[in-house]
Amino acid sequence: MTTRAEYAIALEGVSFSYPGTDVGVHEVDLGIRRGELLAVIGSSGCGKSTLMKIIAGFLTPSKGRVIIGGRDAADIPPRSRNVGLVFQTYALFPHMAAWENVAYPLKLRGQHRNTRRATALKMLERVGLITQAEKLPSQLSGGQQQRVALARALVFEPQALLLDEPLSALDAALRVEMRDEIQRLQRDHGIATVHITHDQEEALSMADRVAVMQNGRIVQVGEPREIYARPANRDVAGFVGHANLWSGRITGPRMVETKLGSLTTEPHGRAAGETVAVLVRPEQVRIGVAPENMNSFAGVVTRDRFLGSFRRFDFRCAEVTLLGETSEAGEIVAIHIPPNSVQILPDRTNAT
Amino acid sequence: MTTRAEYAIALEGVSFSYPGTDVGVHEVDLGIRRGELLAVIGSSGCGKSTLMKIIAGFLTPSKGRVIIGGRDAADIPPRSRNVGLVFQTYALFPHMAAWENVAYPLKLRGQHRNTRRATALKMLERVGLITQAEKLPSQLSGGQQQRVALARALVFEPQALLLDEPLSALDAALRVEMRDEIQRLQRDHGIATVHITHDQEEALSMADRVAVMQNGRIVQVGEPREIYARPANRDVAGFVGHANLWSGRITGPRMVETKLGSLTTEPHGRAAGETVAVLVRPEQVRIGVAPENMNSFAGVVTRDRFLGSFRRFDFRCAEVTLLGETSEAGEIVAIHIPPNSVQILPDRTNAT
Amino acid sequence: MAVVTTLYLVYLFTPIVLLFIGSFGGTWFNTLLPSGFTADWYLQVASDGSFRRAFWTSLKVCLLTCVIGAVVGTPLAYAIYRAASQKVRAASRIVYLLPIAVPPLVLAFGFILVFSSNELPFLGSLWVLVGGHLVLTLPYLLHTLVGDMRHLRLAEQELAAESLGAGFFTRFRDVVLPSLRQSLASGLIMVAALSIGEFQLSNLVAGFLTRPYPVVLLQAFYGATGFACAATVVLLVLALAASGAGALTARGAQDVHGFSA
Amino acid sequence: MAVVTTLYLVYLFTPIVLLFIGSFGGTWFNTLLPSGFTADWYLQVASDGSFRRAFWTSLKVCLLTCVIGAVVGTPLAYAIYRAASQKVRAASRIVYLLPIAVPPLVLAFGFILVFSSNELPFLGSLWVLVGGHLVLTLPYLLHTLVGDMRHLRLAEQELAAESLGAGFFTRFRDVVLPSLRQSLASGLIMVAALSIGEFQLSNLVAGFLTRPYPVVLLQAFYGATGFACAATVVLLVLALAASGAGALTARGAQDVHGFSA
Repeated sequence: MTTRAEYAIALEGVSFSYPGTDVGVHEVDLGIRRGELLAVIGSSGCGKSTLMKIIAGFLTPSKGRVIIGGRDAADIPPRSRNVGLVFQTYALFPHMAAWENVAYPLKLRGQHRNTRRATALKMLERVGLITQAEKLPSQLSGGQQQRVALARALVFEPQALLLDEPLSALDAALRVEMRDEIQRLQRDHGIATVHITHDQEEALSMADRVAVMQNGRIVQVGEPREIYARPANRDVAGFVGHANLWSGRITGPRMVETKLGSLTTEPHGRAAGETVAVLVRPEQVRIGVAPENMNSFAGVVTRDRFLGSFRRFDFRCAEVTLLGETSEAGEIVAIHIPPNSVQILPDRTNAT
Repeated sequence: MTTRAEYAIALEGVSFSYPGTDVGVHEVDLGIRRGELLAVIGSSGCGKSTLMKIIAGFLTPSKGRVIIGGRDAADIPPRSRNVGLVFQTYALFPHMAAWENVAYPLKLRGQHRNTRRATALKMLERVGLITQAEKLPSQLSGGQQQRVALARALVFEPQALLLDEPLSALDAALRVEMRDEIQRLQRDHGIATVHITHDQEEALSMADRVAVMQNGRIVQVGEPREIYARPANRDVAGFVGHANLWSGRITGPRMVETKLGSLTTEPHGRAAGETVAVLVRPEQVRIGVAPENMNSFAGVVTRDRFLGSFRRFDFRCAEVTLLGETSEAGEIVAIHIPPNSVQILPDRTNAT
Repeated sequence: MAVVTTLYLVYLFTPIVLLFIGSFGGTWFNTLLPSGFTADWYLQVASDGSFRRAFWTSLKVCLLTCVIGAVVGTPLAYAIYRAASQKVRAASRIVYLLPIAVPPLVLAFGFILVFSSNELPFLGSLWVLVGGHLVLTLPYLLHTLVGDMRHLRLAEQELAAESLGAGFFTRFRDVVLPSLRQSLASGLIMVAALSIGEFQLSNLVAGFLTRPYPVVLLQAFYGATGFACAATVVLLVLALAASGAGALTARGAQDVHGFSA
Repeated sequence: MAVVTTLYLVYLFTPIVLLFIGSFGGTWFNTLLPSGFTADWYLQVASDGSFRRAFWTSLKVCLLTCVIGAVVGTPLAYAIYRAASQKVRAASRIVYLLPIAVPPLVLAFGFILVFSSNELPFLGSLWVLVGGHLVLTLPYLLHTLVGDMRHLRLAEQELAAESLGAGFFTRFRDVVLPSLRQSLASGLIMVAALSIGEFQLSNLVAGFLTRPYPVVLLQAFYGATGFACAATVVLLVLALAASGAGALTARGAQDVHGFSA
C-alpha cells in the first residue's frame, strides 16, 4: 500500500451526482502516484469525465475528499489547484500566437514578458514546434494544436496533468504518433498524469496503471498487463482487449461446461454447479489438435482479418464462433485451447 | 490477367484535375472484380475520393474510360449507374423513417408501397435493425445510421457498392465491429465493392485487394498480404503497417550498409554502391543474439507499449531507434534480424 | 450580470405594459397611470371603418407576401446554396445585407419613383405594397432557408438520392422540399410578423384604400390616448401571435444558424 | 434558377438605380428617366440647415447607441451564453425575437407613453432617441455576440484559462474580450447601419431639434424630386458605408451563425 504522501492526487470516497439524476461517480477511491501515468477507461457515460472535472475543481463532490499534493483541495478553487488540463478540442486561445498560448500561465504568474517568452519557446522546442511559435492556432494542424495545448499545460510545472480524451479528434495514424509524444513528455517531466479515454488500446499501450470505470464506479485498477491477463469481471474482460467470453457452469475441480463444450482448466477452486464466465484470449487459441484431443475442436474459418504482423480469424465449430489470432499463414481446420489459457471469472459485475 | 468482362467496374487510363489545379487523379487503371472488396487507401488529398466521384458519375474524367458492367459509362448519368453509395456522414433523409430511407430507391423504381416496405424490412432485418424500422435517423445511433445507409445502398441490388470512409465518424470499438458487419453484407450480396479509407489497418483487415494511391496515382495493387510483405516502394512500406525503414547503400551481393550498421540480407541482385531503402517489419525483429552475431545489436528498450496480445517496443542501439514486436515478457538487451527479414526496396517513389 | 439583465428587461417591457394599461384605462392625462377600467377603446377600434379596412388589408398583404415569398424564395435559396461560383455567393451576401444596409425609406422612395412613372402607374395598388414587403422580408426568409440547407447537409442528401436513382425534380420533391418544411414554416411566420408590422414603406407607397394597419394606426396617435393604446395593442397581438407561432415551429438548432425564430 | 435570381436582383436594384439617376437629373416629371445632368441637388441638400442639423444628430445618436450598446451588450451576451438555467435562455429568446415580434411603431408609442408623463418628461430629448435605438438594435448585437461565443467554444477556453490560473476578471479581459473583438466590431457596425436608417421610432419620439436624418428626409419627399433623390442617396451611402465596413469585418463563418454581417 502506498501512503498518502506518495500520491500526487488522491480521491477518498468521492461521490457526485448531476442534479436530479443518478448519473455521476460513486464512492471513488483512487490514488495517482507521483510521476505515474494513470489511464481511466470506460465507455461513454461511465463517469470518467466527471471524475476529471472533480479533480480539476470544476465540480464539487457531494461526499469524500480530493487530496492534491497531500492537501485537501476542498477549498482550493480551480485556478489555484495548479493542475494542467488538456481538452479534446484543445481549447487554445484563438487570438494568441502559439508561444503566447504557452506563455499565458506564466503571464498569470507575473513573469516578465522576456522571461516567459524564453520559457515558452523552450517548451515549444520540446514539442517540436519552435518554428511555429508565431502562428495562430487556426494556422496549425490538429496534431500541432494538440502539442501546443500540452506545452501550455506543462509549462507552469503543475502538480499534475489531466488529459481528457486528448487524441480522439485526431485521425488513426496521428493518434498513434501522439500517444508516444504524450508519453515522452510525461516521462520527461515526471509528472503525475490522469489520462481519460474510451480507447482501451490507447490506455493499455500508454499507461503505467489503468483504472476501469463502469456506471460511475471504479471496478479495477492495475497495470495494463494485469488488467488484460486477470480482469476483475466479465465486463472488464470484454471491454479490455479482444476476448472469447462464454457463460459456463463448473462441472469438476478442473472442468467447466460451456456452449463450446467441456473445457479442461487449471484447478480453479470453485464449487461444482457454480455459474461463471469463461475467458479465452484470442492469441491463446492454438492451431491444430492437442495431445489426447484436450480442449480441441474442429471447424472452419469463417472470417480472416489480415492485420500485418498477424491475422485475427473467426473459427466456427458447432454453434460457436471463436476468435483466434495467429501469425501463421495457411488453412486452419482445428484449434485447441491450453488449459492454463482458460480463465474462470465471476459471472456479471458482482465484484471480485 | 482478368478480361474486361470479369470486372464489375474498370477504369482505363482515367485522369481528372480540379479546375485550375494539379490536384486530381492521373492515368488510373484499375479493375474491381465481381464480388470482390477492393480497398483504396492513401493519405488525405491523394485523390481517392475523387476516384469514387468519378466512378459514381459525379465527376467526368478528362481522359480515359469508366466501364461499369462491361459498358462504357461516359453517357450514363449518376442516377442511372446503378451503384450504391455510402458516405462518411451517412446522408440519410432526415424526414423519412429508417424503412422509408431503405425503401426510397425501390420507390424510385416504381415498386408498390407494400412490396417496397416488405423488401426494406427484410433488408433492415439483415442489418439487425428490424426493431428500429419506424424511427427517424435522428433517433438512431451513429452505428445504426451507418447500417441503414448500407441497407439503403444495397436494397436495389446495384452493380457495385462504393463506400467513402464509411467508418471514420464512429469511435474505436464500433469501428472494428462495423468492419465485420460491412464485410459480412458485402460477402452475402457478392457485390463488387470499392472501399475508400485512410486507415490502412481497416483496408488490410477487410479487403480482398488493396490499391495504394499517392499523389493521384495508383502505386500498387495487390492482396493485403502482398502489399504488406512486398511493398512497391519506400512510401508504401511506410504507409502500410508499422515499419523500420532506413536508407541503405549496397556493399555486397548479400550486404547492405545502413545507419544501424552493416546488414546481411538474402541475395538481392543489386549493384554495389546503389542507394536503396531497407525495410524490416517490427514483428521480424527477434530477441537475443543470433549465432555468429549475425545482424545482432545490443541496446536498451526506451519505450514499451503493451497491446494485449503482444507488445511493441522501441529499441535504442547506437544512434538508431528500432521498432520491434514480441509476445514475450521480460527485459530485452539485444535483438537480431534474420537475413530473410531484411527487405531491399527502391529508394523513393520512382516506381517498382 | 443578473442585475444588468433584469434592468434591461424592465426597460424593455415598461412601455409595452403601459400600452396594455392605457388601452383599458378610462382617462389618462399627464399622470403616470390612467384611471378607471373600460373595454370601450377596443370596441371603438373594432367599429372604426378605416381600421377595419386596414386590418383586412394588412392580412391580405401579409398572406400574399408569404405565398409569393415561398414560391420565389425556395428556389432562390436553393440556387444560392448550390451555387459553386463566387459571384452567386457575393450576390447572395448582398441580398442578405439588404434589410440592414438599405433603410426601408430609401427603398420606398425608389418604389415611388418606379411606380409613379407613366410606364408603370401602379402606385397605391395592393400589388406594389406586396412587392415592397417582399423585398423587405425575403432576405430573412432566404437566410433561414440557406442556413438550414447547410445545417442539414442537403447537398450530400442529394448526392445520395441521385446515386439511388432520383433525377433533379424527383430530388427536389422528395428530398429538398420535405427537409425544408420546418424551416420554410418558421421563415414564413417571421415574414408574416415583419409584414404585419411594416410601416415605413407602406406609408409611402400605399393608396388611401390600401393603407395597411400600421399606417392607419399612426393617425390614431393624434387622437385619444386610450383609443391609440387599444389600436396599438391589436397590432402587437397580431405580430406577437405570428412570431410566437414561428418560435414554436423553429428547429432546435436555430440559435446556431440565424434568426430563424 | 439563374433566371429567377437575375429577375429578383433587377427588381431589387431598379429603384435604387433610379434614385441615383434622379439625384443627378435636371427635370423629372412623369417620364421614365429625368433629363439633364446636375450636381445642384446635392449642393442644395448640403446647404439646407435642417438637413445639416439632422445629419449631425443622426451621427451623434448612432455613436451613442454603439458605445452604450457595447457596454451593455457584451456582459449581457456573456450572461446569456454562460447561463445554465432554462429561464435565462427563455428570456434571451424573447430579447432576440423582439425586433421581429414587436413592430417599432408599438415600441415608439410605448415610449411616448412613458416619457410624456409628468414623472419622466424627457420626450424629444436626444437620450430618449438613443434609448429607443438601443432597444431596437441590441437584439442584433446580442445575437451576433452569443452566436460567436458558441462558435468559438468560449466556455472551454475559459475552463482552460481557469485551470492555468486565471480568475474571473482576468479571464474576461484576457480571453473573452479579445476573442470577441471581431464580432463586437461587426455587430456594432450593424447597429450603426440600423440606427442611421431608423425612422419609425425616431419620427414619433424625436423633438423638433433632435430629428434624425431619415425623419427630415421624409419631408423632402413632398418637395422637388431631384432634391428628395439626392437627400435619399446621402442616407443610402451612409448606411451602405456602415454595413459595407461591417461585412468586411465579419468572420468567415458568419453565414452559419446569424446575421453578423
